[in-house]
Amino acid sequence: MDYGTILQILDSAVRLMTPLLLACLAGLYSERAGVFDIGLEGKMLMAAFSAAATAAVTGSVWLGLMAGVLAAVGMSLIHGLAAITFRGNQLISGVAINFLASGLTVLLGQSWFALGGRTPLLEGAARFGSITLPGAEAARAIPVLGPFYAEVVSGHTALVYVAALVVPGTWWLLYRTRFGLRLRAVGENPASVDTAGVSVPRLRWAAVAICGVLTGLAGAYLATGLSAGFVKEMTAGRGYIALAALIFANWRPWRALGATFLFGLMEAVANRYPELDLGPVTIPSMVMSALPYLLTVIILAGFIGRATPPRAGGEPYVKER
Amino acid sequence: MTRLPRWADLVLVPLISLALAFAISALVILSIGQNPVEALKVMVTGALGSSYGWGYTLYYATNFIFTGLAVAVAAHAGLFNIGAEGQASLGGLGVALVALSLPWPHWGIALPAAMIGAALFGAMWAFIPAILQAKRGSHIVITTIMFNFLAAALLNWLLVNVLRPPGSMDPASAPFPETTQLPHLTDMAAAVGIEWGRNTPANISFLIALAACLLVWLLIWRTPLGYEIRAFGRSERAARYAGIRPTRIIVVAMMISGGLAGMMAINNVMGEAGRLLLNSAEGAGFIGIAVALMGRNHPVGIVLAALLFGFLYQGGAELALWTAIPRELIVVIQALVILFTGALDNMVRMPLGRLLGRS
Amino acid sequence: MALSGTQGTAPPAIELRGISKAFGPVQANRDISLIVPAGTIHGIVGENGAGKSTLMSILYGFYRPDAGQILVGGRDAGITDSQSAIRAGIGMVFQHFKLVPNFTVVENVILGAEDGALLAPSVSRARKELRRLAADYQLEVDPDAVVETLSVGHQQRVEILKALYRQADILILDEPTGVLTPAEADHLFRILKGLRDRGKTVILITHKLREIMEITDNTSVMRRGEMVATVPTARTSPEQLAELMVGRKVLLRVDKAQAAPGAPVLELSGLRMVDRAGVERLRGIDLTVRAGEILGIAGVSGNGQTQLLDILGGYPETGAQVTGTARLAGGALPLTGTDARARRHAGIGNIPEDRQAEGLVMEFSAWENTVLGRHRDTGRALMDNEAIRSRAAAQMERFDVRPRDPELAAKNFSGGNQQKIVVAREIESRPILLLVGQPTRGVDIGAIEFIHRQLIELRDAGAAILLVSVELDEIMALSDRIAVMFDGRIMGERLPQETSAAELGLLMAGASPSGIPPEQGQPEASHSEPSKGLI
Amino acid sequence: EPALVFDLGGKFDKSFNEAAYNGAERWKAETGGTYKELEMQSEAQREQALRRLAESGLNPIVTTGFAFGEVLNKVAPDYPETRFVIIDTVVDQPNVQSNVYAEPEGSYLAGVLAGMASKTGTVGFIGGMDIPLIHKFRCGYAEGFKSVRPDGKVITNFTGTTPAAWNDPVKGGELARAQKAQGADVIYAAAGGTGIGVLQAAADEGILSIGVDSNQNHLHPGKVLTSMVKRVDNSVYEAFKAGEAVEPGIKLMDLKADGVGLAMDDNNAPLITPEMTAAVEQAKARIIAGEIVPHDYMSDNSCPAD
Ligand SMILES: Nc1ncnc2c1ncn2[C@@H]1O[C@H](COP(=O)(O)OP(=O)(O)OP(=O)(O)O)[C@@H](O)[C@H]1O
Ligand SMILES: Nc1ncnc2c1ncn2[C@@H]1O[C@H](COP(=O)(O)OP(=O)(O)OP(=O)(O)O)[C@@H](O)[C@H]1O
Ligand SMILES: [Mg+2]
Ligand SMILES: [Mg+2]
Repeated sequence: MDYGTILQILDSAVRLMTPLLLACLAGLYSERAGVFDIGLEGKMLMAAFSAAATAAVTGSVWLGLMAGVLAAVGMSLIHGLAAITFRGNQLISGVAINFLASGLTVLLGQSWFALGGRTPLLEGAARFGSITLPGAEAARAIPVLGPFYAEVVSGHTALVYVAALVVPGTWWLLYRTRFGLRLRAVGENPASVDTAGVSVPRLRWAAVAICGVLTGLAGAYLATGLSAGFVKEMTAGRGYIALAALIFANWRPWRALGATFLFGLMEAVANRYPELDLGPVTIPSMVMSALPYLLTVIILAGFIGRATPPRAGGEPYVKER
Repeated sequence: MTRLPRWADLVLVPLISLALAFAISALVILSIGQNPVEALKVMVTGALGSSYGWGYTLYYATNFIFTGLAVAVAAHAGLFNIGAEGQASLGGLGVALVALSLPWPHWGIALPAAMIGAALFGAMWAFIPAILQAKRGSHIVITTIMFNFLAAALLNWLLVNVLRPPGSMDPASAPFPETTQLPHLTDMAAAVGIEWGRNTPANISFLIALAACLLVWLLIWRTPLGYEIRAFGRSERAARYAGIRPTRIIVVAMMISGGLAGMMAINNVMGEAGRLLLNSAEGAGFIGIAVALMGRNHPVGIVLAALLFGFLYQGGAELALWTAIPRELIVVIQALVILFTGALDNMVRMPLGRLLGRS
Repeated sequence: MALSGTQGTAPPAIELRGISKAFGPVQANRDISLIVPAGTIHGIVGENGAGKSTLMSILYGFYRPDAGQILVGGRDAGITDSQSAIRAGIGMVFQHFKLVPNFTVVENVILGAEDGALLAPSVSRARKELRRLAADYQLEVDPDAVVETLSVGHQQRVEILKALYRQADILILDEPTGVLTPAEADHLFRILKGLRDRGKTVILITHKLREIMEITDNTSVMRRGEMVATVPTARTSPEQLAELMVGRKVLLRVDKAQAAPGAPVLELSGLRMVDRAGVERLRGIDLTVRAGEILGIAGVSGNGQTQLLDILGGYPETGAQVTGTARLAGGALPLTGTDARARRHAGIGNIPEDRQAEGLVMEFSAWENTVLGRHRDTGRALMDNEAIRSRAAAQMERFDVRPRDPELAAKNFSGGNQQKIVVAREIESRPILLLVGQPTRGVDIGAIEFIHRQLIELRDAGAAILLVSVELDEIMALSDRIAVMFDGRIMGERLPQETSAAELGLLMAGASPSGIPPEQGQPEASHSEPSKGLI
Repeated sequence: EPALVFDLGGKFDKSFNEAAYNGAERWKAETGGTYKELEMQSEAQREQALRRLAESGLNPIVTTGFAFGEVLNKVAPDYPETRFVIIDTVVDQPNVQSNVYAEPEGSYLAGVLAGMASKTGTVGFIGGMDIPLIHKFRCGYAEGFKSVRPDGKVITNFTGTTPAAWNDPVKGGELARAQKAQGADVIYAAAGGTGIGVLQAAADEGILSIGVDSNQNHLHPGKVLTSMVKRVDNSVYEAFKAGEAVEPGIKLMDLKADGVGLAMDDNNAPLITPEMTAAVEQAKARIIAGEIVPHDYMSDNSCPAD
């Protein structure tokens, strides 16, 4: 494998990582606040559809982005209502949200565009264009690092860079601010927050809303950055992989970057080498695509590392002395 | 939290939740410029207006009874089995292996063997998440989700590389021998002189599903094992005090659950398709969640809810055929039913509690 | 500000006027008025469920009262939530700590009281403040320690520090000593006295009249949601307080004949247990319980009694390592087994410490609960529910369980009646050895007498009974022999007629009978005041 | 009243199903008739769909896609009065017309054009599901390409091994980028809906692409070299036109019958030089004349151009 191929695979991995990373961080906020969210997939799907539909109609990718974020936040609202306000079962609510998105996107898409649940192809300003970072072309001359900068770092769409910034941002917010302290506390022991005179529902609502915004970005990227329009079920399990990455990352932002990059890389490698030939063994593509799920199970089983989810996760908070 | 009288909790809450789900579905239909009343008419005539419609409704209901029972048995043990879909797919594999392995002389011999194969493979697929939950504390919801994907990948690989007959382009197994074709309800009705449900896939599995309901009822409410499952599901500590071993219950309940989900395959794989197709479970495993929630984890409720979803499924297929409403409408309805009965139930329960003036 | 109970002209620290609060049909607080003078330690006593915690939670803004007014320092404090209570200078240490286990002490302390949107300034201020508070009040804790690694006593200090960091002038403590070793309790009381001496007001909820007599200036008594009396502690007695609590003269004496112990039923030797975290919870227990006698095990909770009962019951904590030998009625009893059913089969009955979490499946009906643990005894494939129902009805009749409805879910019975269902089940199985943990916790006097009588009758019928209770009076009243447990060891055995509560209290505090300090006991333990008779 | 059943991927896949749809619409516009249409959502639905259509007396029933083969084999005998038409595979039943296309012939022409348009001498092929049918496309393409660039290289990728492979534009796009990185400057996408992603990525990356089944030249004018069209529309149109009298048996749609071909229109005109046109015309003539026989991969599961 030559350097150019490696760069190309890394470049592809960065693109494929981005929706996973955004969704994973979305889940991180929600679950760190004690609201489990297996509805990432649905929110992303809904966002992808809304973003593509709006961009197709208005011709503006930015309006599309806003619509995508709004749609995902709307789905988050349903989840918040179930999980926070009515103290329902968060897992069931997540399952319902995934189905809702899966059905609604096609239903609405078919009724608006009559393209079998697809949106029209996005062109020009209706899509995110790639951004060439300053000096990318000039840097190519520098050996090793130059091409890396030009190929892997430069030339992505805006949301890729946004996602990359969300990682340190999340870390800073979580560990360096009052909001982060309270957010982490409410996921571990909501009673501690409540008795300290801070509203548990308000914190959880904030987390769920942030989760909505980030899944919105993830979905919008999928439909208007990574591809040029919405096709049904286009998330293709990425929400679940993001969930897997979240577990893999042990609910920490920097590790989320690592985990999603790993999963993005696996996808990129599988794309490039459907039958990965490792000398003595050939790994079929099914194994490659199943690997994130398999890894998650292994992590959960505690054979590598140990997943320690937020302690109050999944439990509706009921005041108790 | 205010408490409701039992009847209200068992009947009124699900009914109101269902009504809400349907009301919102009607709004969705309106919003895509269609007429909900017309849609309902198409669904009712298509699913219940003829013996043909009923044949399909019962066929789908059979699937949902199995997966609904599967989710319910796990729920009694306090376990949320989202993996019925994968377990049902693996059940299909079990059926296919049985049906293709021997020259079965008669369906009557092939059926019990296929049932064992189906249940065994489904149970096996539930076993790993169960043992990981019991021994390593891995959250069963996440592991069963992952196992759904793993099941899909495994079946993809098997169907493409192993089970696909030479020269075929479909990722599907070879057709099962004619002799393994299960008797259709049509044939059974014809045997007693009734013409009913011609060319529909409803088959003897429906009766087996009903028998499974009875057995599950006996298991849960009449056997010591069922007592243990319920005790464990409601209080793990009390169960331990009572000498009920958590590992055993988690594993046994999940394997029964997986076995039931797997048994669905005798209906769709053996009874209908006659070969193993890709994605054979068609989401029935997830519908099992809605069915169990609606049916309050009780076999009688599950049969009723399964019929409802059978109706929705068949009605939805008719909708797609005769109107401009895509079949995805039933996915939306399914989502709303799960949402309102399973996650927003307190939204119904709280005001109802005030209304009924009980605490 | 006036010191120690003297009532000056200064407004009271707290004044409650006509507070009422109902949870559904349960009237937890009914028209309660209370004055707590500033700079005093004010005790509140009352039976379980009397409404003490509810009242304090209202004061702390955690619950909203249905009616009534709260005055702090003479002014309506406008307490609507915990935030406003904190602003009014009220701090609360809950019975179950409200700490974030994986946060450090500093993080826990600043949570909710941060100085701004960024953490750094709060953290550095908190460090300084914690150093000062530690010096002022003997509240030393490592600010960077992760809370879950701290002992219970230290965690409680963190709770107090949280309140003081928020500049609380009024500190409420809800049953603070229930989880403490006597030494830790003593340290706590020194802290509380220190707080009072610096002008702070302390409200202390406790069940232990000894503590009331020892430390409080005034005491209020609650009964069934009402405030029945507030008296200066110096002018009352434990007997009077007890009478106020229950509403009638209390005579906690059990009439029982002299025991006629027979052959040993349970013989334990060298029982050790290391829990999953690697902590040794039992450090070599030797015990014998004979037929026809009650062996009482006294001790502060958390000294290994629970582990002892769980191991004997056949359901030790998962991952625990158990060693040692045991014999039951002469035959070997494998200790490592985790088969509670086999234990029952061998004739061991078990009234667990926590009836709601262990003794009953709260969602199950009463009749289903009557076979919990014995649900496989018939050995048949199907359970005979009709037979179980009718036996349950008869049992409820005999044990006076009210309401007498076998179909009612266990959660819908009151605490005392829940306990009767458990006691009935275990006693009627005619065990040769009955394990009993905290049989009367949260149970009213009438039921206590009934349950005690049942235990004596079982003893007189020849059963061996191992009784664990934190209530010293219960141990004294029921036991034929008393063993005292401390830190996973038996500190000594006494006959009830030959010992005193004072001596037992010493043993419970870890003072070794021969006067040699125990290896594990805290050094300051020995000078803890011997407990007087608890009532 | 005739009926048309679309395969997974849906009628607006801009490709195979859409071609069928266009044929039906053409018939509708010309005759003013109506027809029933249905889209598949899952594998397991096929049988119910066919039966329901047959039950309700629709005739003929046209099914698009080889995946209906097995099911049709089972269903057709139950409805002897109904005529079925299947596209892309052969079903040997007395009431079924099987339409098969000479994909190698059309693909051969595409390969010739790719060979002439390529500057790097490396071209790409992205297939949908990895099945012999798609290898037919690949093999013809490779042969045509090698006929003009004997030393050239064809990079091949498939999106998957299941029907989901027809509908994964994201992966299609990634594969196209990977092929470009390996030097490919013309990429032929025989991948249904996935091809949309391939064509998009190729346009974004500034290389050429070749569409399939339908004329996809208009998707990115000036960036799609050509499209290898299968005249599925003609099959559907003719079946509808024949109505209940549709002829059972095998119907071969090859170059001669105008069943396959390259799409040339205004959108790709700037890309096509006169030499290219000449070369393609010449190859076409020789194929029709039988002088060139592009290899049918499915005849022996191998490709001489490999
Ligand atoms: N959140 C609640 N919901 C319903 N009932 C409650 C709630 N909290 C308290 N109660 C009821 O209110 C009454 C008073 O309870 P409270 O906890 O105040 O008693 P307490 O005096 O603190 O008892 P203990 O000594 O056991 O701590 C009890 O009957 C209790 O069951
Ligand atoms: N949280 C609750 N919700 C609903 N009902 C309750 C609740 N707590 C108690 N009850 C009901 O109120 C009644 C009184 O309960 P409580 O525990 O206060 O009894 P009690 O007077 O303390 O009796 P005992 O002395 O036997 O414990 C019980 O019959 C119970 O059914
Ligand atoms: Mg209390
Ligand atoms: Mg009580």
